[in-house]
Amino acid sequence: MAHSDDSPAVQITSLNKWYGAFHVLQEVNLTIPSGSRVVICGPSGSGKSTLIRCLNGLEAYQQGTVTLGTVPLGDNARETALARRQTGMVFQSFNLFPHLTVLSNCTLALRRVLSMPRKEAESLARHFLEKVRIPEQADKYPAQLSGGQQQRVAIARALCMNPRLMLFDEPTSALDPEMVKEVLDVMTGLAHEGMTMICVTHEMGFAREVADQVVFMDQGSIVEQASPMTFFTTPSHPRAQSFLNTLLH
Amino acid sequence: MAHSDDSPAVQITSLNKWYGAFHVLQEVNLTIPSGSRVVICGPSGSGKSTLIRCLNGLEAYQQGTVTLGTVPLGDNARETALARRQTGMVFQSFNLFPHLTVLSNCTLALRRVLSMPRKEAESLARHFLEKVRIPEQADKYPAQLSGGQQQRVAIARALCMNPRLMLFDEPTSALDPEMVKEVLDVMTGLAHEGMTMICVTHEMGFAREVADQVVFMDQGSIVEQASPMTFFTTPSHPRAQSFLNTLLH
Amino acid sequence: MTILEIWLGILQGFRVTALVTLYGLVFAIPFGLIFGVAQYLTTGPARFVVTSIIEFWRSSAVIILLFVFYYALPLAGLALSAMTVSAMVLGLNIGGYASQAVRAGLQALDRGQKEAGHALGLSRSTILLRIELPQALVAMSPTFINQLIQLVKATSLVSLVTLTDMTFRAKEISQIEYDPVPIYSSLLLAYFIVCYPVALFGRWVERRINPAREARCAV
Amino acid sequence: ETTKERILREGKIVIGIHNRTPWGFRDEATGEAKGWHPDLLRAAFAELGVKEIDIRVTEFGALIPGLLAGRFDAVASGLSITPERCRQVAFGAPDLKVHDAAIVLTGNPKQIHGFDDIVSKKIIMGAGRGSVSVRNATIAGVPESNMLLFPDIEANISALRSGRIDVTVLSSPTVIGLLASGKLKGLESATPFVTTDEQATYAAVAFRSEDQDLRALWDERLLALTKDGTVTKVMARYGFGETEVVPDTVTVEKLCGTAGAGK
Amino acid sequence: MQFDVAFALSTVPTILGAIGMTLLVAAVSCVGASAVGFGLEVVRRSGGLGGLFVRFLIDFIRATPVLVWLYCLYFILPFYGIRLGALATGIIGLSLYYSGYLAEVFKAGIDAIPNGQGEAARALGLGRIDMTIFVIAPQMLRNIAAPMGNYFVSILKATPYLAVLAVPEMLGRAFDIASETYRYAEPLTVAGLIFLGLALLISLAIKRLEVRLMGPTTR
Ligand SMILES: Nc1ncnc2c1ncn2[C@@H]1O[C@H](COP(=O)(O)OP(=O)(O)OP(=O)(O)O)[C@@H](O)[C@H]1O
Ligand SMILES: Nc1ncnc2c1ncn2[C@@H]1O[C@H](COP(=O)(O)OP(=O)(O)OP(=O)(O)O)[C@@H](O)[C@H]1O
Ligand SMILES: [Mg+2]
Ligand SMILES: [Mg+2]
Repeated sequence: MAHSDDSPAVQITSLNKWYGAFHVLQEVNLTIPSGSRVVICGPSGSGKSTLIRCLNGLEAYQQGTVTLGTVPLGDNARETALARRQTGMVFQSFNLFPHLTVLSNCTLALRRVLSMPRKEAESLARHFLEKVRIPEQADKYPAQLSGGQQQRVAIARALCMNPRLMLFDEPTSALDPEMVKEVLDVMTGLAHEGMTMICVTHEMGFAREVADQVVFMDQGSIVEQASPMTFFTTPSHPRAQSFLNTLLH
Repeated sequence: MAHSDDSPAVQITSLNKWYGAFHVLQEVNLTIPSGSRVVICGPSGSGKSTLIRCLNGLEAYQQGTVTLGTVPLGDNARETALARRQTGMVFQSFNLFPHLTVLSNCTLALRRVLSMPRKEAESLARHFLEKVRIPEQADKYPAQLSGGQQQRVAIARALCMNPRLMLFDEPTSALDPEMVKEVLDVMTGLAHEGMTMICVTHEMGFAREVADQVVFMDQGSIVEQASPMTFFTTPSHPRAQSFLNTLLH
Repeated sequence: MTILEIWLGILQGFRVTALVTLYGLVFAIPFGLIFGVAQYLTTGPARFVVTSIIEFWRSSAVIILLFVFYYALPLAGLALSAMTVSAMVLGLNIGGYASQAVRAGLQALDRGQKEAGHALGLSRSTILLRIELPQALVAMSPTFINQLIQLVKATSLVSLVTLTDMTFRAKEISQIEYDPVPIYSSLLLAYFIVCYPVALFGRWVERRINPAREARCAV
Repeated sequence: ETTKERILREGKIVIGIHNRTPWGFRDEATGEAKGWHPDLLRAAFAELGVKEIDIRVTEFGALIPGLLAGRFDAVASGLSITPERCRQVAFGAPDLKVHDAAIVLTGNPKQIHGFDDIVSKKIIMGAGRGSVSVRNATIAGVPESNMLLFPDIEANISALRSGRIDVTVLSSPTVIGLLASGKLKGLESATPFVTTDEQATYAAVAFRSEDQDLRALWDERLLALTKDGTVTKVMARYGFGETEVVPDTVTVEKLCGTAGAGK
Repeated sequence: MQFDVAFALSTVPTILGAIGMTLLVAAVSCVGASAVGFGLEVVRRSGGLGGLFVRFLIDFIRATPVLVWLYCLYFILPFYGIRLGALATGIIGLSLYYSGYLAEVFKAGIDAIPNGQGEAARALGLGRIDMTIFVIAPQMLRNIAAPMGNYFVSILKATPYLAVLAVPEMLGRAFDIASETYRYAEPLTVAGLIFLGLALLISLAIKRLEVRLMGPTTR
């Protein structure tokens, strides 16, 4: 599944974004090599969601460049569409389509965007449902599943589009403690297969186990970027230190 | 603030409850001495919320007795009202009244239930707002507060009624990680003052630090009841062992 | 007749239009509140009775109700004035719609609100009056304003029971002038002038209640 | 106390009208009742001390129900006598003969001079819903598909103006009143518009069946007014002439048929 | 005015004879109003000058009575060279008038869809049209089945207004019988009951549809 080539998966240069007068992203620079796993953490409102939403065109930004692989994102509609197709996104609140079955949730984009024939789309979808370990739920509706199962459907749905990069925005924070583990297990599996992924999460166990890099944001800036080892043992920024304190009380 | 007398704060005997054919609470027996702190944990759907909701009359039950102090709960409306007045409850989703200011949230029951004059009610409310460390928010509306602040208002609101017993149903699970700490700090303060409390939570740090007893529920029954020390180090029931595993991965 | 005279002529009916609307509200507001709350609180046979009364007023054709109450009830010994009949029939018809908004507003409230009230030891009536109704009524206020507009427009039927409202004045004038263009254009404008400010007020209330809505929607 | 006694005691009678020239309408300037029947009523009752004529304006269809419901004491709005209506109300003596008349565009471009023309030239005709003209047209052979039935006269006139119909057939007093008002620019009455005596109807004031004493009083006064020439004066006021005079042989009893008058 | 059951029954065939016309007008107007209303809502959402105009248009429609609209369309438009048949005028009038209300319904239905649905669709690379058809519209339909049904019933109850255009529908037939026989209670009651029955049928159908739409998607 991994797409390795020489250019970094993501290259963010001098990214700035404002909501009105509010400077939500300030001079963000970040390079994410293909196949690496980055965990973004930081206090609430620090701009984590905004940053990863900029990576697949869900948010527009005012300054800076974002390059996915070799494609620079533009205001250009075709390029944005392409970037989205190459980027899978998993939301905190799952955002499954409630009126479609699990299988249809997975095949919708395959059929409408890639114009894949029905048979082929379904067999691909079933393949990924198996990967997230819920092949038997294919014909149910989202409301009939537990939260953990729903989030795994969301992951399968994103994987179906064969993305070069997976974005996760607090994928486990809406889940019951036991279900968190189901979902983290699936994500760990993906990480071990070499999928490039960027994950906003406060699950520090996950960060420790799978991340190559931990990025710490505060008030719209990246204030610390380090290997998990360094970050957890010797965080250099005082804000990161106090944050880790509250997390690991 | 603590009410210590000789009878236990709560005495639950052979409690059974059904939702239709579904046996949600099965022969629950539990004695909670005055001034003790009990943490209830267990997998989702095991009946934790249902149990503590039975303690203040939010749920009716079919068999068994619940005695609060010396008052046995009945189907009787007066007794239910009395039980509610003696029991404070804090919900996962805060349930503040959005159309009232923080101060009015706290004084409403004082004035309507205890017929306290306005002045007196407000000074009492301000006292408890100070205790939860947000006296300056008294005139705001709930929507203008962060989640952690909202939950602290909910705690102050419950404390105003001078309850013998405080019930908490996952009070921190809807909060951001940093806000969790604010709320747990307030709760720990209450515990150290000797307030009798029953708390459904998966915050094992909190359980370790303040609980006298940990109650583990599964499928409607209490399957393990032990001191935190014993529970965390040598859980006897296999279900509790696997549950602790997923929590502390 | 000049346009101005037509205008003034139509305006002579404004008093009746306004009075029927106001008296109609005297029926509509209590009916909507009481029956909306009753439908929310009751179950079983009681709820069936409440629902039937609401549906009778809401689903029947207003013209027929006006006719029956004004021209048939006196034969049974009950002679209400034209104004009373109009206000009652139109008011209860709109009240029937309003009761549905009240009920829906109450049902849409988060269950936790009621539970928090119970947990504080508040009585059911205090919970209803202090917690549920204030929130439900505020949330539904744009709907109520729309229903007020419906009431104003429905007063155009009261000529059936001998009241001279704006629409009837327009008809009277057209029976003399036989010149529909200025008369009906003026009538259209007359209703617009009365109702449009109310509609704008409704929009304003809607925005105040849910300022985030426009920004939040999916498309 | 009967209705008659009450009227004489209070010096006030309440009449129902449907606001139609020349039958019974509210005068825009004074707000008082005017028209054929209100004028007659005023003249008839004035000498008895009944000075006040209170009006209730309503839809045509609500006139008889309103009378029956006690909302007014008499219908004074050009109601024609028909056997069906006789079963519901007590008519006074017929006071005006009514034919069908027609209004067309100026110059009568389609040369319409009777129901026969309407049938043979397949003309789209307008009329008042439920009016006697509709019945006459149907009997004369005008197919239903060629008739548009409007709820009121303005709609007929508007339809004629906007070209939706070629002719509207209304009662002759209505047409006379309309043309006299001078508001029908671009329209004129179709002259002649041939009708037969069988198609004629007769207008009268209607009372409740139980108010026979009131009706008798009215009949008595109407006779007196005919004798002293008041009726002729009022007819002239609205442009009615010889053709509108009721022949002596026509009585309520005959018009009501076997059912009998106002029983 | 006694109620004569035998006479009432004798009026049933005549009144029912017009049920086809009533249903035709109502059905076509429902479809028309929904289509136009959806169009209006799409334009309103797209913003700009068109959106602003549509916003005003919708409030204008809501501030004026339907009867006056029908009058204007039927009697005034011909003066400007637009001559539509009575049936067409009626259907167009009802469609335009109720499209204003349905646009509001669609607005609420779309607003109620969580923001995340649109974002998820965009994140999957779905285009705007695909998203509207496959993600937004089905969920909107689920949200609005009930209020939309209410307006369909309103449209049905508004068909008698077409009497001013000489369209032969049921209530007009009932009034025909009434003015011929001067018995009002019976034909009006019969017409009222038929309307009530049709209204209940529509409500029932909408309830079923709602249950089907909601069925598997709610816990
Ligand atoms: N549409 C918007 N308009 C104005 N401000 C916004 C908007 N969306 C987000 N913000 C603000 O931008 C800041 C960053 O938001 P963002 O959601 O990226 O934070 P976050 O780090 O993801 O926080 P959390 O952990 O709570 O999800 C916040 O202060 C937020 O209030
Ligand atoms: N009103 C109800 N009708 C039927 N079943 C119900 C109802 N409320 C709860 N249940 C069921 O009762 C069981 C216990 O619910 P409860 O809310 O007490 O669980 P819990 O232990 O609090 O779980 P969680 O950790 O998810 O809050 C669940 O299986 C739930 O589905
Ligand atoms: Mg976020
Ligand atoms: Mg729970």
